[in-house]
Amino acid sequence: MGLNMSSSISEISKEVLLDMYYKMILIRRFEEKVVELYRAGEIPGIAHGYIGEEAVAVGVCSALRKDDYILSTHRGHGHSLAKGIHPRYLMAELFGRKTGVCKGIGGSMHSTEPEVGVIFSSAIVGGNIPIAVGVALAMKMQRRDNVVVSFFGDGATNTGAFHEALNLASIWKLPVIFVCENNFYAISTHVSRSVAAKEIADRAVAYNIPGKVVDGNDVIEVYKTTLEAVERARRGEGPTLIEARTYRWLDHGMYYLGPYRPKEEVEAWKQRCPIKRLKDLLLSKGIVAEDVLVNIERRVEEEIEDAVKFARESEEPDLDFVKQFVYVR
Amino acid sequence: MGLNMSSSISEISKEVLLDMYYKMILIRRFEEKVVELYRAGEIPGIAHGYIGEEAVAVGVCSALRKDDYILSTHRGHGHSLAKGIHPRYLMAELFGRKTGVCKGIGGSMHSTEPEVGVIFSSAIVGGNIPIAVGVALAMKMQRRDNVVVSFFGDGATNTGAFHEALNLASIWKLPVIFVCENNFYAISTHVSRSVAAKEIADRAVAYNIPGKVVDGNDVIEVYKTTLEAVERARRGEGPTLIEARTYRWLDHGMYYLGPYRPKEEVEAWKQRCPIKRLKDLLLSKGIVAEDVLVNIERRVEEEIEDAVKFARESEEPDLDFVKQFVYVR
Amino acid sequence: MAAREITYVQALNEALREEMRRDERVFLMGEDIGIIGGVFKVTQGLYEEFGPERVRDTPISETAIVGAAIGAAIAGMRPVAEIMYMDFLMCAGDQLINHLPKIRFMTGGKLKVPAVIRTQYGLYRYAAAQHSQFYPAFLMNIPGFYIEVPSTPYDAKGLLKSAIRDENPDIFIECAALYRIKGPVPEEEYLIPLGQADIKREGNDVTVFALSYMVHVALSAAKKLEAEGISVEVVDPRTLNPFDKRTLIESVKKTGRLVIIEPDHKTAGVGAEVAAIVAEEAYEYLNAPVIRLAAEDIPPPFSPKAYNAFLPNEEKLINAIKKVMKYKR
Amino acid sequence: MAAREITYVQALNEALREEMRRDERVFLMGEDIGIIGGVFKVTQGLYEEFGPERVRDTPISETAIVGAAIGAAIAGMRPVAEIMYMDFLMCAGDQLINHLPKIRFMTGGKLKVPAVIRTQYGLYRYAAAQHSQFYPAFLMNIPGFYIEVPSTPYDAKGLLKSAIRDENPDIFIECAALYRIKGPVPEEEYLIPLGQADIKREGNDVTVFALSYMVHVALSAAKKLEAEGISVEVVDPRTLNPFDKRTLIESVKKTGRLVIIEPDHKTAGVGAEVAAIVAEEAYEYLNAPVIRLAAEDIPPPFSPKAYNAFLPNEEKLINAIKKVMKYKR
Ligand SMILES: Cc1ncc(C[n+]2csc(CCOP(=O)(O)OP(=O)(O)O)c2C)c(N)n1
Ligand SMILES: Cc1ncc(C[n+]2csc(CCOP(=O)(O)OP(=O)(O)O)c2C)c(N)n1
Ligand SMILES: [Mg+2]
Ligand SMILES: [Mg+2]
Repeated sequence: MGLNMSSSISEISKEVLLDMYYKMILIRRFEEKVVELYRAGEIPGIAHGYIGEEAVAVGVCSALRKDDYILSTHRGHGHSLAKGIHPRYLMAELFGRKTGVCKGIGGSMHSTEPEVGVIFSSAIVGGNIPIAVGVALAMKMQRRDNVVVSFFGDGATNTGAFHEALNLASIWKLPVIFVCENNFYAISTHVSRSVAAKEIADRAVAYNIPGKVVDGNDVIEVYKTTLEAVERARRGEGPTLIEARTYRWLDHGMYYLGPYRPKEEVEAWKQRCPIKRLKDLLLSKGIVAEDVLVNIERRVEEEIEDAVKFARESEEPDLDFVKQFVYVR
Repeated sequence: MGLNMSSSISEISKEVLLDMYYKMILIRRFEEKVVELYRAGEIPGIAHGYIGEEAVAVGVCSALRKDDYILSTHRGHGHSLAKGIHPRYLMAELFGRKTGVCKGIGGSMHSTEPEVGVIFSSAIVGGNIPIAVGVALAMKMQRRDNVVVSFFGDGATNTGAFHEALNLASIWKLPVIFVCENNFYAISTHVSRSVAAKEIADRAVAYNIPGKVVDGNDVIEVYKTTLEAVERARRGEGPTLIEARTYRWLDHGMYYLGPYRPKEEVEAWKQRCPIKRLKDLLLSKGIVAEDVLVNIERRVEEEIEDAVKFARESEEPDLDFVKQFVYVR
Repeated sequence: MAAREITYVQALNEALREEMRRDERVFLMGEDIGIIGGVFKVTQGLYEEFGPERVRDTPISETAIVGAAIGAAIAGMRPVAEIMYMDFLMCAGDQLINHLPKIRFMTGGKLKVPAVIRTQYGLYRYAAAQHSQFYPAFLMNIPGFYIEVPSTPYDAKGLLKSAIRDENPDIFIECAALYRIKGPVPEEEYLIPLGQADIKREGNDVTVFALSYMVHVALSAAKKLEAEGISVEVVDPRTLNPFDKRTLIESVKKTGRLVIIEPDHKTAGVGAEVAAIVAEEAYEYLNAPVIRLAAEDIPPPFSPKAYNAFLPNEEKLINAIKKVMKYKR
Repeated sequence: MAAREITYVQALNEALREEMRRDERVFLMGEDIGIIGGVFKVTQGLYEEFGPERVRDTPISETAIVGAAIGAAIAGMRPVAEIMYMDFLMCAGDQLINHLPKIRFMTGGKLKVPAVIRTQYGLYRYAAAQHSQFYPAFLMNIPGFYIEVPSTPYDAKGLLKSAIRDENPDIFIECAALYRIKGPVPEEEYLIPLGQADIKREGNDVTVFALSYMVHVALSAAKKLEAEGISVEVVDPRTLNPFDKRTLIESVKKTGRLVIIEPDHKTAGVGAEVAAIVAEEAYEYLNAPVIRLAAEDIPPPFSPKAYNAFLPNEEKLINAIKKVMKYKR
């Protein structure tokens, strides 16, 4: 696991690199705003922040086409934004408004926008994995060359759903990439107390597929490894398991659950901020001038303000409205 | 995987060897009788024969103490007899009689006799595995040195239950041995079409525990490998996964499901009869004279006849009788 | 319409075949449904006609089966997944309950999940507590999918075709005890609308609400009672969701008496809902207490004697009808 | 008895602590119950007092959690397992439904399974469709375990202690919306027998059968209606299995009117069984149609506005009571 941006970035276009930077900043600011609005009581329900893990969603989604699919989790805002959901519609969803991606019916954990490839998000740990396999099966049966990414956490690799799904995907050689965001904790439980494998990527052996460990705070490494997996999948050679090691800076959800992580550990990971790393790289390699990045940051601030305004001004669904969406009739 | 009885048998006492022979013959004759009685309509319900796989149950159970526990499956007659359930009570259970191990309430797939260590049998594929882990947890918490064996088939290694249970057992270092009877088929589905791993034993990597392949038709090899796993478990070092390769001679259950196995494959495996192999070994090594084995065979015939008679003459439970056993009141 | 008599299993087979011919998005998956045509032979010949791509044998991974069906459905396919026994639906509990019926709703109608989950429950198979369950009331309690419970070959074919074409998820529950019964099924194509109960026999004195297999018991009882001058109306709901309240209530308004016969457990079974509807909405028309005849509130016992007594039967039904007939209008 | 007021969560915590002190076979397992004392803090401080051996954090493996609880219970322990949300019971569906309630029966009473599965459902938490479910009727439909649904701190403590001591499996369903309410709980030890409904308020005009949280809504409505001269009796079942039919029927015989208020879905919910019992066994005493107030038959929506309207409430209850009051005896 490379601790510095070992991999060369020369093959990656400036456009892609700047888009990565934009997306990572977008996620960071979005999540900071969510925390603020949650504390202020404007966002109801439960939500889980992605701060610190931005390089995973962005690295992975940058390696996908718009018409490729991702499936997301309870900790899904980053995935949604990285794949291209507009912050307005995601924010409105968190507010529970009709203009949200799920019309305010789904909330934080079920963001879905097939148009941009966010085909479904499940709040059940491990729940999206078998569904991702089914989407990949449809791609194969429809002779489409799209690939499917299932995101999940370290904790999810202990669910039966993970096991059954990876086995089926391998047997049927389906175009799906399993991206495990190993942030070392499932709520309060450290991987060392819950995952028996030496490394999560080792679990790939059980399904005879490649298993790769990447530095999840290195967006370039994540991107490149995903690209390889994508190519393999498009060639019809089947799934890959990628373990991206990263860390969440916030607590599990929006409220404090008590101390279970050493303060020093949290601090050390904050030093390894994925955004700062990309920024340093872009500047040190002379790829862009600082003001370009500052402009991106400014643009993001505006987008977030706009998203909040949009959400605030949107209408809430009532019972009669939501009742329409249970069945197709 | 040794194709001949490679392992030396000199350390194994004659008593143990003869008991193995007895148990294997007992299972074989019992199952032959079950097929006959099933066809004759005397045994109701569904049942699954163990013929051809006798070396696994007997090899494993011979390595256990009486107060060690096993958990069995839908294909469980062999396990029950190998662990010491008297054929009378098993046969009576298959007949659905009050004198059966489960008073006629459980039938073929739920044989249970904790006194001899058959603590539970589940008809759900993979179903006993998490329960075995719980029994092992109790052993550990009670500071007992007993070990627990979970039997299951190749098909069961694709269930979520398998995955969750092996992970938990490893994390908690529990005294449990997972014995996969790989008979290459789950009903009609060949392992190559259902298990993605190169070898089932490889799945142990996902749980960081030893994974061993043994020739499941070699009772001595099964026995020795189990002994090692038992010792490891008693030392508190945790679980082992054993993949015992074997074959069932009969169809999946008692009725014919159509052709899905090449005739030559079935024939080839019949040539590798585990009982004949033990017999040849015992005779060729001069461990016993043939008449000793013939006597054992005769004794078994009598026991089976006695068991059938016992079952036939036993009373059937009625509704009021069975109603007592739903709750402890 | 041309009349011919075919079995329930043939009717199901025809429905699958016709729908697969009509719409190439329709495909099947499940354990042992391919090479051997299913353990109950419902899919016989389909592997030969449509090949392994559209008739997919799966590993023993119920969660992955239902999950993959969901994924394929949201991505444009029309999966028909088989779960071999209704008992095993619980091995897919999370996908079945937390995903299948909720995805359309949670995504604000962005997705539809046109998957069919076929399963069967047996009666009089003496397969014990883990292979004999029938719990349709639970599925009724969960909004979001349709539930079919056909009692005749005609209904089986027409409902299965409608379920496959319907845009909503369906749980299609067959009864193995009906697989071999014959009934008239037209040569011509037909569909049965979902949500229409069928009055299997008209009568004036008492309404018998009969579920699945029990329709036949009710018809037989009705015939016998006719001789005694009691006119029995037999209502077969055919689908439990949508539930055709109107037909039920109209019948009770006409007869003033209601007896329910169902092969699921009595407490909190389907009959509870039926009785409750009547207590709420036809209270004034009721001239006698409602009687529910159902399976006993104990797990299914193995022993045939106890098992047969565990189920409701014609004799109990006749007695119940006579009992409510004692109440005068 | 010494009276003091403690919260529901404190009452549960005391129950666990007292039982763990009393009986060293009692131990806890579940996700995040140890180091942080549970995400709802029910197990707070127990890890500190009893250590990691008896307060076990588990991986996210619901099947293994319930399965291991079963195994430990049949081997002599008294496990109390926590499933974080009732929704996730379905991730353990097979162990929960096919094993836990059937093992004693299937083994002809040879085993007992004194395990408690604690779980909670939330109300007004706006956690969307996969984190807001309550489906006790399904559990009622499955014979073999007891089900507790405490509505007050007093009941929570007394029932949990009884459930732990009871020799049968128990599903103990807490309501997160009640965790912070306070109520009188004696300092002295007490137990509440399982199977005894509690008349939370006596009255003569109408019986309100109120489930779990809805007891409080009913009490508040009853108080208001008293001013209008309507005397409401509030029946709290406290356990759904054993179900105290007698208290229900006696109350309806006295009042002649029944309104049910429950936070589960209406169709095939607990209220269906309650109404059915009355339609069968107290038909002659009923002077008005039964009214069931329940959650709508749609999955729980996220948006607070829609969600609040999705549940029954005091206003709806008052209207329903007034409606049945219009029917004269
Ligand atoms: C099946 C299931 N069990 C438990 C939960 C409660 N839960 C929500 S998130 C979470 C931890 C998930 O950990 P991980 O998979 O590592 O993802 P992370 O939150 O770290 O991103 C748990 C236990 C759930 N949502 N689903
Ligand atoms: C969860 C579950 N799914 C399906 C079945 C039906 N079934 C019974 S035995 C069997 C095959 C089991 O194969 P394997 O585990 O290899 O054991 P074997 O029968 O070969 O000994 C199946 C699919 C079941 N009992 N449980
Ligand atoms: Mg994590
Ligand atoms: Mg097998």
